[in-house]
Amino acid sequence: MTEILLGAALLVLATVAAGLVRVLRGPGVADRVMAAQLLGTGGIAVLLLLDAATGIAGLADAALTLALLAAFATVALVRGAPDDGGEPPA
Amino acid sequence: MSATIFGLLGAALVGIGLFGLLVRRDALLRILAFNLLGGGVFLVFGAVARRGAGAGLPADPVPQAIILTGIVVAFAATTLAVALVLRLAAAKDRG
Amino acid sequence: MTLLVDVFTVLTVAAGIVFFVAGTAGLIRFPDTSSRLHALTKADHLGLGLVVLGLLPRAESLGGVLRLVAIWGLVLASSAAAGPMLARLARRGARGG
Amino acid sequence: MIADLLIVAAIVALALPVVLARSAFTAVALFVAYGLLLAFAWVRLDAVDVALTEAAIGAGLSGVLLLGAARRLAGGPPVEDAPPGKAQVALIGVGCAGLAVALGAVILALPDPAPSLAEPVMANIAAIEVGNPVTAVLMGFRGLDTLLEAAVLVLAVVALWALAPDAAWGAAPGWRQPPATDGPLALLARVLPPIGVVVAVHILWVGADAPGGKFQAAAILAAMWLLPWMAGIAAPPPISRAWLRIVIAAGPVAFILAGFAGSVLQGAFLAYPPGYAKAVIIAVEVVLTASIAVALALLVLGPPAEDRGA
Repeated sequence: MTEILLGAALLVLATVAAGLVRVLRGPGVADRVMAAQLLGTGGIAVLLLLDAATGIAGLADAALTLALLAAFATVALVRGAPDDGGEPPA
Repeated sequence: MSATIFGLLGAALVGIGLFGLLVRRDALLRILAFNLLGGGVFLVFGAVARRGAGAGLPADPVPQAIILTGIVVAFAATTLAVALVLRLAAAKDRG
Repeated sequence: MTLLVDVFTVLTVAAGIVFFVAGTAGLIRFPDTSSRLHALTKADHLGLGLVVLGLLPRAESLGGVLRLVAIWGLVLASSAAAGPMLARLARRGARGG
Repeated sequence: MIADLLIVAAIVALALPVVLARSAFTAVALFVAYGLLLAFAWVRLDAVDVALTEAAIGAGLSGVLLLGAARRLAGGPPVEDAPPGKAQVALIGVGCAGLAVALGAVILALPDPAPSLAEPVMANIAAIEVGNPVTAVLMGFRGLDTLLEAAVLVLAVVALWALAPDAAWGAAPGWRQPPATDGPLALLARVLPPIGVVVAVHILWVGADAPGGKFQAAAILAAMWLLPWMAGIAAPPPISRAWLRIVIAAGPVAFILAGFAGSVLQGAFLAYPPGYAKAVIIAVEVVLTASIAVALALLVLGPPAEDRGA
């Protein structure tokens, strides 16, 4: 069972990593924020699966922290996004 | 094995961060690059901690505790740097 | 009993992974921001919900069960709030370069 | 092993564009994603305590700070420094790559078996009476470091406030956020903080025996305090408030008092009386958590500014 759960964690991690393509490609601000959100949700799933597989102390609490902070980061990204539609100076 | 892989990642991040710090002109991007550099140093330290596993622990807790304080201090330094950049920009605006 | 639990976990977690893969595929392949947002917000949270559901019977204590449910609830609440904000952002056509 | 390589590849794939990004916002968005991924690297390095801190500070608080700065700097005057020439960039690139390779070689050549303090920590952990070795190091064996670090946070707040223009001194810190009086953000900003406070208390409490502790709890508390401000539904308190300053200073002061109590009772600074070590540590940690949380939030908010509109 442990191996199955670890494999599942690896699979979710792989899909999250694939989702990063969208952070890198954009093109819009919303796409980048979305991909960051995927990183949060997928990351929580990875941590929970690892917790069930290995029982390392604190992983479930790390997932809980991530759930709170991913929401916080998303709000920050949306609130901080440049809203004039124009290219901010590099 | 994990320790070596992430230690090497730390080395790479130090290189990437230093490059950004020296090449970019935008102050905010320099602060970001500096944070990448710092993250690399922490990872190298974390690799050392992981290699020090023993006495029933998966890693040496002393470097880990120092990394914890390091992250908080690095954050404090970042806030100060950002505040300086913003103050400088405001001063330029006025003058 | 443990066999039953194991089978349940494997089935729900596998279903969850299907949704994660679907969400990521949508995020990468869909042509415009709105449909990508649609793919991500639905599929991912269903995926996480199924993973949480599959792990529930394995939780060691009532606290563990509560924590799992709380995590899913937090993610749902925050993405429910973030979704409309993201949609508005996408409609403004903001570009980050 | 595969997981490690996947994480490494993803982190490098994010770190490079952070350095090369054209716009500051893109760089910060990538940096937030990088911070989240770094938390996984820490889990793989068996440093769950660090992973918690990285997720809370590296991704959460840094994200808010840097995005706010990027937004306020957008449209400002362009950078005046001359851009480095192609040859110069190439030279710097070669130099940095050389440094990375040299550092990598050092890591491959680390001594085996590795020197470790894990044995002495576990041999003496009974005296500290806590189950989490990282907490034992932070509050016990290297307690002085943690005390100095708490003092650094106070000094950072003082330095930050020193940047306030004369006219703005004593006013509320940070810039004004456009208010979100209704809609999803306003709801989230009202619902999330109470839940977050419960989670923070939980993280602080389990920190004695499992990963968690004051830094992680304080970072969560700071984030929850900042959320209503980000939604524009609550203003931060003016920095002239006495209670604000008392809370910031209370943590280090409580730590120092506990240290001197050790000098008197046990004959050494920061020596904990046997049988009461855990009680003293938790009492100090509770006060420190409040101090660090307020200090972190104030550091994100920045100094009070004259121009409150931007």
